[in-house]
Amino acid sequence: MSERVIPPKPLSFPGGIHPAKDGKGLTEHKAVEKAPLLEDYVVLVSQNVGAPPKVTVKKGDAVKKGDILAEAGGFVSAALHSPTSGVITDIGEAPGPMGVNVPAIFIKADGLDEWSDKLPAGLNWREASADELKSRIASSGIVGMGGAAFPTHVKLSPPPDKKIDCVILNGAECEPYLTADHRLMVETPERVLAGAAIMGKILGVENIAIGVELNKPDAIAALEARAQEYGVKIVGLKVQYPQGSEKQLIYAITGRCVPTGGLPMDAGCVVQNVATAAAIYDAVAEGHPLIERVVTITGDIVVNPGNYLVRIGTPVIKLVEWASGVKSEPRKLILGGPMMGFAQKSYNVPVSKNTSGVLLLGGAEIIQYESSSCIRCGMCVRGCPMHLSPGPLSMLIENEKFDLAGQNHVMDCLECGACAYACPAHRPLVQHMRRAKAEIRRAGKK
Amino acid sequence: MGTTILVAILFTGVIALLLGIIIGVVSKLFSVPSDPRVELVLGLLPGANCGGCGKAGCADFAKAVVAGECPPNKCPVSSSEQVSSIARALGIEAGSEFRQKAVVLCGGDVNQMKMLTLYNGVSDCVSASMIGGGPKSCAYGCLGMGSCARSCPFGAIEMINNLAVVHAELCVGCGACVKTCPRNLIKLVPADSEVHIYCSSPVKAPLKRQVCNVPCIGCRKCMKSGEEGQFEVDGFKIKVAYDHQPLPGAEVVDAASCPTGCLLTEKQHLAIERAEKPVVEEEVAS
Amino acid sequence: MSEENKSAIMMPKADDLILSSSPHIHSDVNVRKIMLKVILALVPALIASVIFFGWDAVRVIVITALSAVVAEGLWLWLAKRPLTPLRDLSALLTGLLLAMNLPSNASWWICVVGGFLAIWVGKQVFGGLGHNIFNPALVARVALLIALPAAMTTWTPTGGLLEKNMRLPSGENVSITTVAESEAPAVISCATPLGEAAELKRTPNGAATFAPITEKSDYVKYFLGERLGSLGETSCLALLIGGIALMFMKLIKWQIPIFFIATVAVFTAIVHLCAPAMTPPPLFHLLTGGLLLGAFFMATDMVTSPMTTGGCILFGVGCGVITCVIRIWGGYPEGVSFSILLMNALVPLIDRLFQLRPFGYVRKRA
Amino acid sequence: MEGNTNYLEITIGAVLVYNFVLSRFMGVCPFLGVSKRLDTALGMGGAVIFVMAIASFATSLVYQYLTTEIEFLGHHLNLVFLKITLFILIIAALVQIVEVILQKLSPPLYKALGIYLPLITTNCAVMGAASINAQEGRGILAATLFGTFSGIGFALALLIFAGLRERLELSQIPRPFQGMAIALITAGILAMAFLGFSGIC
Repeated sequence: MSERVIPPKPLSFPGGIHPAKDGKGLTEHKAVEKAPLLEDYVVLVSQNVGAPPKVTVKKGDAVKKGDILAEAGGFVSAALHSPTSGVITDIGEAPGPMGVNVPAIFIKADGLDEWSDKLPAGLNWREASADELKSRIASSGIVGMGGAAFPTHVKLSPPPDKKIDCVILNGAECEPYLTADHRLMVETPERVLAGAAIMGKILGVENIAIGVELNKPDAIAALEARAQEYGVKIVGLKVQYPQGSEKQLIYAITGRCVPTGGLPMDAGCVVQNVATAAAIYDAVAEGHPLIERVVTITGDIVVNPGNYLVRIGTPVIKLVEWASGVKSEPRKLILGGPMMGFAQKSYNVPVSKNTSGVLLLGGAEIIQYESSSCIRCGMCVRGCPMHLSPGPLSMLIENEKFDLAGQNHVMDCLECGACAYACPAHRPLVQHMRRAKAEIRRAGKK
Repeated sequence: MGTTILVAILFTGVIALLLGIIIGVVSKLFSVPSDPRVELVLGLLPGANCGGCGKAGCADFAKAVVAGECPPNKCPVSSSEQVSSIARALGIEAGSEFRQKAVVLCGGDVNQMKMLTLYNGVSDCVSASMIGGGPKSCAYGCLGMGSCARSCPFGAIEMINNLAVVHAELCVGCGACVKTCPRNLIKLVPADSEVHIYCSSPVKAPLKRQVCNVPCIGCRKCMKSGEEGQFEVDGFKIKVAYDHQPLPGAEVVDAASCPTGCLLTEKQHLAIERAEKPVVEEEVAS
Repeated sequence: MSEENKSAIMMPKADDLILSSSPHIHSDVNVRKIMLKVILALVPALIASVIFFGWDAVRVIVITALSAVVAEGLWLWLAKRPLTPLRDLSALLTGLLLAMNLPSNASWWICVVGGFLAIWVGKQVFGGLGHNIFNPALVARVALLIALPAAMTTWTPTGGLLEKNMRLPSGENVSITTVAESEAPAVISCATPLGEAAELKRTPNGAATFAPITEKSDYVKYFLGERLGSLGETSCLALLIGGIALMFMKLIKWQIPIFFIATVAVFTAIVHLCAPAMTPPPLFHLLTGGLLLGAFFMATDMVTSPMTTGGCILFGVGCGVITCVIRIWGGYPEGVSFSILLMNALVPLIDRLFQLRPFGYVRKRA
Repeated sequence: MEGNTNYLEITIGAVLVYNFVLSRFMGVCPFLGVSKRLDTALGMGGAVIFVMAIASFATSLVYQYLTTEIEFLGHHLNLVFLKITLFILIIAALVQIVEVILQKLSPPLYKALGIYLPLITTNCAVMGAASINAQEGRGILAATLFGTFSGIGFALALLIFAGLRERLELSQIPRPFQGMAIALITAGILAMAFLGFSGIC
């Protein structure tokens, strides 16, 4: 790995697809705007993978910006902080990104937006110790901001038997339409680089690389201009979906394969999103917890699509408002990108720590899944970055042969959507895979 | 001529004898101990392989019964006569009889519950529940994709107006449907129970009212009209205490006049769901 | 943001959103487009058949294609299913492919029976497009070949749109100018080059056994299409154009035709070198018969071919070997359809053999 | 040389050209019965190869004696008429032995084959092979070879068919054609495809 610095040919992985329309042109040149302060915020309690945090405030409490709302409910958990100063009006339920109502904290802003005085002072990361840095990250409630929402400090605490020799930052942003990470890298490359260096320091790793797809030359240039001083390598990657998936990214940059069922640390790597790196820098250097992030609001029917720096807990409808509304009635509201994002049924769903984009699709762009038969063309097989056979698998799942599907490695599916994207029969392949995974997990629990 | 017959018999006989000896030796060498009673019990079982007994199919169950690991009445499908005939054949106790049936504790058909969104995808409850929590407004109600109906080996579940309804007279209580429901709405209840509260949503009443016309709002009217102990409070809703005897009857439903209409007898429930169609089965649940 | 501003912009209404699984965008391919492209790739061969066989070819193509489409529609109607599958054009493609497998003088009822056999027995009883195990067109072709051997192998040199000479088995040339000229179309049974080869094999003459049909000029004729046979067995040139186009559009797995053809070439070359009287040289095998049609259009049918690269190679090699075995030793002069049908049957086993390993797969320790 | 080609015909011919199931249409019952899963088909195929090989060997051995005239107590006897009786006897005993051994060695396979295992006895392919051997007057070696390769042919057909049926199981076959109907149609098309080998030997 150590020898590979910006290879002459863009690196990639076997399989994958090239979405014909990437939609990035809508927002990739739009500078990140700071969103205005709102009156009401809805902070979902559980914004991380693992144990939900324990709420420590109660109705009527006054909070300042950055005050703790909920403490980590275990090791694999992340704290929650107030996005602004104001009063807790209620602790109840709000629509969550998965469609069902989830516990949430309602905050009425007082308009002052005062920082809490309990915040820790900024650290000089070059001098601070690794443990100091790590505990700062944990207390700042930082989770993987690319989508998985896995608590960052857990990833940075590998078990002693796993030797980590390489930190990889994911700046691929292979999802069409999304440009939040792109803008972040262009506008504040030093935050990303410093965040990367902090992680390298925590893990004691010299090899730090940021993988960026070649369709973002300005981001690569911005990062490269200052990469030297942070000891970070910038790696240009072939534009190919899903380049930003952990396993594929590791393969593209280091040539290592993460064993099936394993984690990146099994290949000696830690992979973090660039937005997470920036948040780490803020937490360490400024002492600011994770309360805001860059979100792309986009779609062909959005009047003025753009990138906004918004507080966690901002309802999506506000983003639509800032983007000057829509040209025609949207038929689909998607949190995240078009390939892996989740369709929503309410515009009141708030922005979470892992919401990288809000995508509105109009009638003409809606794809219709059909219950047509697999014609065995093999396009899904060619597209699958995990080398599965989604078509035959989906036939097994349709016939509820989940054990056979399991034997055919359905559990290795990333749900990246490359198969369903390519399927000429418009079969809902990803949904089949997810069903099989859910059923197998359920059967395994018994 | 006579000699030919004689020789033929002799010839065939010798070969048969030889083969017989070989078979005998081989079967001694490769003998497998087997219990003929397993076959016997298997023959007496219904052979639906529904798994309601908790064993992997009827053959497995037969083995367990013969081994004395479980009583023959564990088979939910066999009638009591069948169970006693198995017990007689083995000379053991049949075990006390406790029959169950399944009931879907949700009354939210498309008329009562809003279809919030259009759903485009696999027609299966587990799949639908993973996509934004399904198209219906209540996050705890029946998804209406019929996974339970497809899983029923006895065809006892009917999908009416996007709501699963169990036909008690067809249900044998095997429980195959219970595990298919991603919302855990299907409960096994005593076969003689008649009145159910068709709501499983644990949220507060106003939230339920927003999404459904027939939720249990926890008003406790049923508790007041029924006998002590027939109902119990479960969070923000009331549930029938199925282990309490006597179970509430139709008169409780009349007396309570449930304000939302989620307390119903099975007969009434079916009749409501069949509102558009003429109610044909008078003797339902009799 | 002021109130006027707010009212000026259009905000989405809260209801009527669509819920569906990711991904929310899709490539613009669909089954219909794929079928359409394959049909377009078949057009050169269709035109060639019309050039060489004249209006008879048009008649066979139209009747067969039409009956296939009607058969599909009728089945769907009888099964009380929506007629939407008709829109994917797969029935039309099956009909056209079947037409390419019929002789130009096939009577109308053969075409109709073929169309119905292909769609009903070959496809719809299995559950429609995607579920058929065998190539529908080949099911019909083989069924017709077995049931009506005479009708399916009587090649009448009716005139094409071009005035030309067709060669009879004896080697003499019969000049035919136009269709109209031969008032009573006396059925002059002639053999395809492969048939001639089989005929010549009966009187072995060492290395010169196949000399009458393997002259240089013959090869040119074979390549351009001046020979007898089914509609699709004529012009290698037209088939190559279509096949190469398909390969470039990545609509077929290139391994299948390449390995199919290469196997036939290698196999026949070996046999020809060892025993020249056994079989004509490989070039003859490549240019005659239904090899190119089969390799490019029939074996590559997505539904009935393996999904993995390794599987496709094995499939192609298998088709090639069986074709050669039947051509060289078998009772039928042509083995392409049989070989593809047989390999279709083996596809589930091949797929199992070449099951993919997931990315980063490690064998679990026992 | 002459003898060699003869054996080639017996082997290749038995597998492909005169395949017991697909062109002689013998042994169709287990062919349809045990082809639902690939692994049971493999087991059944193996059992049939074994039974056919041994049965062909044993029957031809016995048949050698039947055809030679026996002198018994001064009488010249011809016992050829005992052919069928003895063949049945031998095959039945063989199947019995296979069953007993299988029950011990592979209970899951024994269970999966179920009734079809004892039914190998009545599998006309086994009897057919013995009869054809007798009819053609093949020697013991040729007969055994023929039996083995006929068994291989049967196993091959069974294997292909099991693969197809596993796929059919996932297909949306119209209700009237589900089950045995589609299996027979598929077998028919498969037989048609095997017809392509006719004339090879």
